[in-house]
Amino acid sequence: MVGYLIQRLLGVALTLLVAAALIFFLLDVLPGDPARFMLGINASDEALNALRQQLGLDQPAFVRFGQWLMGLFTGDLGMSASQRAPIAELILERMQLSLPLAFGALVLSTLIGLPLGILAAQNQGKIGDAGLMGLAQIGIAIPNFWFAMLLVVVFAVTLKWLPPGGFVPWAENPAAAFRALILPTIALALPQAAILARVMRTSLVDVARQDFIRTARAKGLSKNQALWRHGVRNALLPVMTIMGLQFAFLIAGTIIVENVFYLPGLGRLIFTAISARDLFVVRSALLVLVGLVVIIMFLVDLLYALVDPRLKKRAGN
Amino acid sequence: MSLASLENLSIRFGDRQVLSNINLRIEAGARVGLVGESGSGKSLTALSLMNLLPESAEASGVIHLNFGQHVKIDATQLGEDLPFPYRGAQIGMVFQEPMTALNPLMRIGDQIGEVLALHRPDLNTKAHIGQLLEEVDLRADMHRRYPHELSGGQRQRVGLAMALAGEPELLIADEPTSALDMITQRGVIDLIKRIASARQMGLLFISHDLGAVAALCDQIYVLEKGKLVEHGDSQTILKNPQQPYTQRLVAAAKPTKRPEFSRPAQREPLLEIDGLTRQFRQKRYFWQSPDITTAVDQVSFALHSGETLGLVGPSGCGKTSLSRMVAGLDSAQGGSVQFDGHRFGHGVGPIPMAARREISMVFQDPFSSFDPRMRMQDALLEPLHLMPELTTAQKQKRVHEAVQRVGLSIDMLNRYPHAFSGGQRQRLAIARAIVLKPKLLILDEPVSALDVSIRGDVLALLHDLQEKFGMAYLFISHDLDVVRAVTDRVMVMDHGKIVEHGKVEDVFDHPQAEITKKLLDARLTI
Amino acid sequence: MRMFKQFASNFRHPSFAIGFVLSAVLIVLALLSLVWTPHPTDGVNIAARFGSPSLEHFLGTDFFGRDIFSMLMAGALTSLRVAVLAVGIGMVVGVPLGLLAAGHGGWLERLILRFNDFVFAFPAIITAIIITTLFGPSAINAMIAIGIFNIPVFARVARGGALSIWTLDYVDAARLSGLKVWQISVRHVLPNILSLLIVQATIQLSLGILAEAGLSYIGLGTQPPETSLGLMLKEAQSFFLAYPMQAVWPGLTIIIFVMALNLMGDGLRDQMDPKLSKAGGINVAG
Amino acid sequence: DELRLGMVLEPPHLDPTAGAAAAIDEVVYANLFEGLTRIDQNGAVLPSLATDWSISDDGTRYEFTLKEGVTFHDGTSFDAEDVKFSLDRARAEDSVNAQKGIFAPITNVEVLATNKIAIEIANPQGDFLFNLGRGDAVIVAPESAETNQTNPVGTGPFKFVDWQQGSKVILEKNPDYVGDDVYLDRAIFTFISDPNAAQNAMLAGELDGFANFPAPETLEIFEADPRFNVVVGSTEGETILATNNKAEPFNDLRVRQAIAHVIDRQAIIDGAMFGYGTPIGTHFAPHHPYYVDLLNTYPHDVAKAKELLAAAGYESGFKATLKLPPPTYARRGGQILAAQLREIGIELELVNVEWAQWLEDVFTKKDYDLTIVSHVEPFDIGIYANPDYYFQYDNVVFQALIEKLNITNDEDDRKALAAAAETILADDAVNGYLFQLAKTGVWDTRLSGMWPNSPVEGNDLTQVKWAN
Ligand SMILES: Nc1ncnc2c1ncn2[C@@H]1O[C@H](COP(=O)(O)OP(=O)(O)OP(=O)(O)O)[C@@H](O)[C@H]1O
Ligand SMILES: Nc1ncnc2c1ncn2[C@@H]1O[C@H](COP(=O)(O)OP(=O)(O)OP(=O)(O)O)[C@@H](O)[C@H]1O
Ligand SMILES: [Mg+2]
Ligand SMILES: [Mg+2]
Ligand code: NI
Repeated sequence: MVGYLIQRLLGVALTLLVAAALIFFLLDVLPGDPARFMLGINASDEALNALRQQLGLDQPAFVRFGQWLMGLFTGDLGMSASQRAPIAELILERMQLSLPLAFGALVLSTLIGLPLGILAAQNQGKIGDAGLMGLAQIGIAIPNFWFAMLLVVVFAVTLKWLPPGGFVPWAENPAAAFRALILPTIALALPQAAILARVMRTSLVDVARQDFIRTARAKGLSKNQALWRHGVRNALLPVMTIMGLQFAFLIAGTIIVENVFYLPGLGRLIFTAISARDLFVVRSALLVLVGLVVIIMFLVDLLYALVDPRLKKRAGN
Repeated sequence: MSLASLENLSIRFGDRQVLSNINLRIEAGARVGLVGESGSGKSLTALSLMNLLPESAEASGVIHLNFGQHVKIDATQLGEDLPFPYRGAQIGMVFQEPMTALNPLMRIGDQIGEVLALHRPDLNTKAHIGQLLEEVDLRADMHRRYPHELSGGQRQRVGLAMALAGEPELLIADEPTSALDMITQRGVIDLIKRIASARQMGLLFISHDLGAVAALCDQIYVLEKGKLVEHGDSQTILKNPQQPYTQRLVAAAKPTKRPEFSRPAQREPLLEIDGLTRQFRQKRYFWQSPDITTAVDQVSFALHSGETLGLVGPSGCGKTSLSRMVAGLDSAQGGSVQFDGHRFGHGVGPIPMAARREISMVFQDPFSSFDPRMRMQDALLEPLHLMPELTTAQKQKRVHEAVQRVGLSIDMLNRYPHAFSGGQRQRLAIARAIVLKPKLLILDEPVSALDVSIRGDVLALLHDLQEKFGMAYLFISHDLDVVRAVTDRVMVMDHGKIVEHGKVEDVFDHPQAEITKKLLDARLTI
Repeated sequence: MRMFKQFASNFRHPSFAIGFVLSAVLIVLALLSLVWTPHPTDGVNIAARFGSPSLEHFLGTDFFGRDIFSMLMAGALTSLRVAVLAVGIGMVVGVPLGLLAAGHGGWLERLILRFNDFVFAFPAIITAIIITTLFGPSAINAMIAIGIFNIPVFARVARGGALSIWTLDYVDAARLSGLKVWQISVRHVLPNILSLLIVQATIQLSLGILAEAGLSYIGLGTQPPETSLGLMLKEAQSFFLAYPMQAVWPGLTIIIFVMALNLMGDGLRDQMDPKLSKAGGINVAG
Repeated sequence: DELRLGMVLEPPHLDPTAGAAAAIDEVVYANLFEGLTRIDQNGAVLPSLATDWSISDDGTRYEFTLKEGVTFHDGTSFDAEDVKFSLDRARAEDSVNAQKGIFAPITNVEVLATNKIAIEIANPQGDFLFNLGRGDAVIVAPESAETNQTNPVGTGPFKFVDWQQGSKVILEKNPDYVGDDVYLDRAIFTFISDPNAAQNAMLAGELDGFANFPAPETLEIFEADPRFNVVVGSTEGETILATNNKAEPFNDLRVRQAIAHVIDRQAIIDGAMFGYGTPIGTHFAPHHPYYVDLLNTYPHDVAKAKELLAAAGYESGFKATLKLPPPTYARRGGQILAAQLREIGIELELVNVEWAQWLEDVFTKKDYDLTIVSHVEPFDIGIYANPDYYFQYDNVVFQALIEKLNITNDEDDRKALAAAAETILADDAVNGYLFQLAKTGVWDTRLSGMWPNSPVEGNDLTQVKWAN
């Protein structure tokens, strides 16, 4: 198990390194001069050069890449060129929104999607199944930003139950922060739940056909007992892989939903930084997003190995 | 009053009748066998007794159960809604596939404990589970293992322990040994026999293998295409089958030796294998030393034209690995092959094209040996890639010849594989193997996947072809009777090594190696 | 003939039939917009904006006074083009990678798998952000970003399917016939995993349409004066309270289009050899 | 009392003396920072930190008397040294002030007493006092100048409390303010870039107003809603079809005239701005006293336009690119304009660009044919006198006119000169003149004191109060 862990961690590190290099060098050849953008259109050449020097833009790319990598470890990502604040701080501040949002949506979609998927599988071929899967089809097909907008119009503008957007830092007012995240989380989670419900159903229907379910029934378990005791855990294995992949989309989804709810998340940070040509912020924030995805996939792999004894064995238990 | 009986049981799927008017009874303590070809309805018969029929099945007839008290069940009522407290308690069942019949995520002790919790909560203790495991010849401390940590035979024993845990009066075993190798199969059959008599259980044993049924049962029911064609005392039926179908089954179970034919004497062997070795290494992490399985270990032998060399051995001993190296499909880690003036193998290089056209192979599974998306015509033309000197017409002609040789008609060639039966496909596989007119034909279990009734025909075909073309055969099989019937010499393989080698009669009649004796002992003859 | 029969037999599956007919209608309308729309889509007629449905404009007109139905046709074409080309990129690169991984094995396979994992870590939106930062936003960026994400999807499906084909005896028979790895991949493996790939392609197509909408919404995708379903939806958002139908039409079109493709994919999958369909199919949304 | 005001763009930082972004001024101008003078909502110059001033006869020396007892928000005191520091800093060689041009004429800043300061300029300047009232010329303290970007310290009636990056800036009443008290206790600026989200936030009651609402298309809803006032004012933004006067074929006057003839301003205002905006015929704000109505210099006349184009040798039209920065007026206006120019055979390829790219390609490199942009600087007709400006308009007569205007102090003369300059621009059809950007404010009906117009960038909250 330890060996497996080390192997996978090395893989994660390598992935991140390559991702960092890719992001860095792609964005480094970018046309556009952050210094000029910051100083505006009437800036003098001397001022521009002074700022460039201050930002370290005059050093060779490899040196700057090295510095950035080091910074990732020390937590010193440099100063934002446009916002004049430590980038690490900016990112951390945004994470207090983006992380709870993405994880909240992951949890919520799981809590909704899996039970519905199981329910549908139990009623396979009956009305309930068809109804649930029809709903799931719609859930998958709805663009999430449009769904988010409908939620706002109904629950914020018309019913005024929840705020239409915005965010209050947790430290300031945890209850308000929580309330602010309810609609965005739902907007993100429901389409995901629809996907999960479908995947769960398919997986459980597959498992239900397998021999060991018949064995369980031969023991005297009823169909539903057999599904619950033996089917669900087995069916969860492929679902977990999908959930790992889905997390990447949740992260992507937060960027979209942030826009609808004017939330100060990582996505907004990136977009403001892009329009300010503040590549230092863009590259670090992008890497954080990619890092999140990679780490989640790693955790899913790990969980998989924990749940499935066959893998634990293969993993050199 | 019998323990369980079926009265006019019929089953339909939609408008397809798959079982009609089955009458079958199992007395308390009796061992009843049910035989028939694949798809004849054996499993459905068993499942109806368990009320586990597929939802789409429509059954009719009557089922009588008599566990202390007589119950009469109208078969049309079968289904999830019917109260059926007997499953796991009075009736235990073992299924065919040991690999998939157990929940892979649950320790086997817990899986057995589940039955106890349902039916005998008083006995749900570690000690009792250990006892059950020991009853099926497993160690009590294995209860902590997961299914994947057990071999196929061991898993099948766990399945048996599970079926026994509820202390059933009737045990149903649906082909519990067909997926196991000969030696293990024998062990499990003996175990079932021992337990059934010790516990005084009724037994319904299902198999397509007449030998297995004969070894275990005192009564036999024979199913053909959903109809009961014959039943009675097992000795009577085996000795004196009445129905033509049963007669065919019995005959096929005892293959007869084909007559010898004359072969030109030769000094030079066609094929000479020298110290061939194949290892599979599995490395998990780059810092670990790899796990090495030596599948073939320093194997040497020779084979002459027109000769048939048998290769037998327990499952996993390396037979397939060896044959693939000879065919040039796998590269060797040691040793070399000398074939008809060509040499290839470790340190020499891959098989040369010229040798490739002289070696062909017939595979075990007729269903997977043809590309389902390719017309037979094209599939059979494919080997002729190796003979670019032929014109299209000549190639065509070769294919037609080969097809006629195996007794099929040319106009079938436009069809896709799915339009052929298993036996026809195996004939076509042979046709494909001989379009090149090879000197060596490797046959890896060529008849194991075929129904017994077809086996004889295919073996006869192979014999005829050898007589006509003088090909050498390397014949791999786990069925010693078949091997004895068709080969001249035989090699016995174990753990990658050839442990015994000689004329087939000598080896089988006077086995020297331990494994040969075991294999011969495990034979289930009727 | 056989192909046709096989295809026709799919229609017994209701979800396939519904999905196929709906998608076909939408695709035909989209393609039709290449040569004809009821009204021109580049005309601006401010006086006629926000017209309600009439005989002339049967879904009404938009904020520039353009015919909504014509816009939907043209928009569907852009969305479809983005999705189709993204699937194309995914298949053209991904399928050979998958076949290569399965056929070659060893270090190459490990490398390809690593590459897959790597690309999976870049959801389309992140790739789109990078490309947009480099070259500015456009429908082509969206297409490339979605396409790049499709690569590992198809590589994975192709490899999964191919691996299960490679264990079959007919592959060995082909090797005995002297065929090389690539020849076997092309002659035997590819045709046999084709249906698997087609199913995945329908699913990715529907996901592509959704992804395009999302990217256009945050300004990384299609840009005016081009139009796409996503862009129409985005533009209509701010009129939602005053003119809700402006957002309803493109929204509905997306939902129906995506559902139709999904239903078709599901139907096809159900009809397929169950063993194959389990081999590598994944269903994830962008 | 508290005011929650929405803004479209978040300021990159909060130092108005170190950045061009209008969003900075919109938060801090007049609220947090003050200059020597300030501009009122009609564009008039009023005293601020300077209580009064005198100008030498030749117009090159200004003497200011400063308000007394003023302290910065961090407690340090304000005096003439701070003024000298601020102005010297702004005009220094390495200054990062976005409007260095304002300070370029200054030759000397002299402290006369703790409350007296003199500024000398090279040439007399008509708008010098106005310029000193702009956000870029606010007075900062040497102690805090370096940290103003994240923790702004000024002398204004509101002081900085918190900036939640990506979300909002919070200001609070400054209890130590010397001068008229303000009515609000707190002001919260919330940044919402998506117009739809902005609308929802207003309707849900999360915001009290938007000084300049980003989506004119939604104003209809607010107008129908009794909770809100929709106030349409004017800005200094002349929205123009900027033309590269050196690029083929736009270097031909007839081509520019043809374009001017074919532009339908009202359709653009209606289609892009939903009717909000005033058509302009030259580069001048219609609300300005010097404005001359030149709308009919080239009346809408497609036939005439075709004729002119043919005369220039483009009977069948030509192709050109139109680069469009992000604002709606540009993106939507561009589409409408393209449709209009198509009538005379000019096919425009629309190229959407981000601001950074616009600055680089269009503004700096002049690599463009046409672009649509709003010039928001007040009284900025002088940009046409710079032949290197991105219009690349090089007219000696015009340049002389502006030179003269710059040194003229007499109001009537100035007006005449400006009118002449306006007419030249209109006649030369240097750019396509479209409309003056409207300031479309939406706020709670109970609010008063919000500025309907914006003669300078900023949201002056000093007079804003709630009814009861
Ligand atoms: N769920 C089902 N739906 C439709 N047909 C079925 C189903 N299960 C079994 N059949 C059909 O019923 C017939 C009998 O099947 P059954 O499984 O009893 O055969 P069997 O004798 O056990 O064969 P084998 O030796 O292959 O196990 C076959 O033709 C089979 O195709
Ligand atoms: N590709 C492979 N990778 C790793 N190990 C393998 C591989 N192929 C075979 N082996 C191992 O090599 C050994 C010999 O396998 P082989 O298939 O040759 O046996 P066999 O005698 O043909 O068995 P059977 O009778 O079951 O067909 C087994 O232990 C098997 O697990
Ligand atoms: Mg069976
Ligand atoms: Mg084998
Ligand atoms: Ni046909």
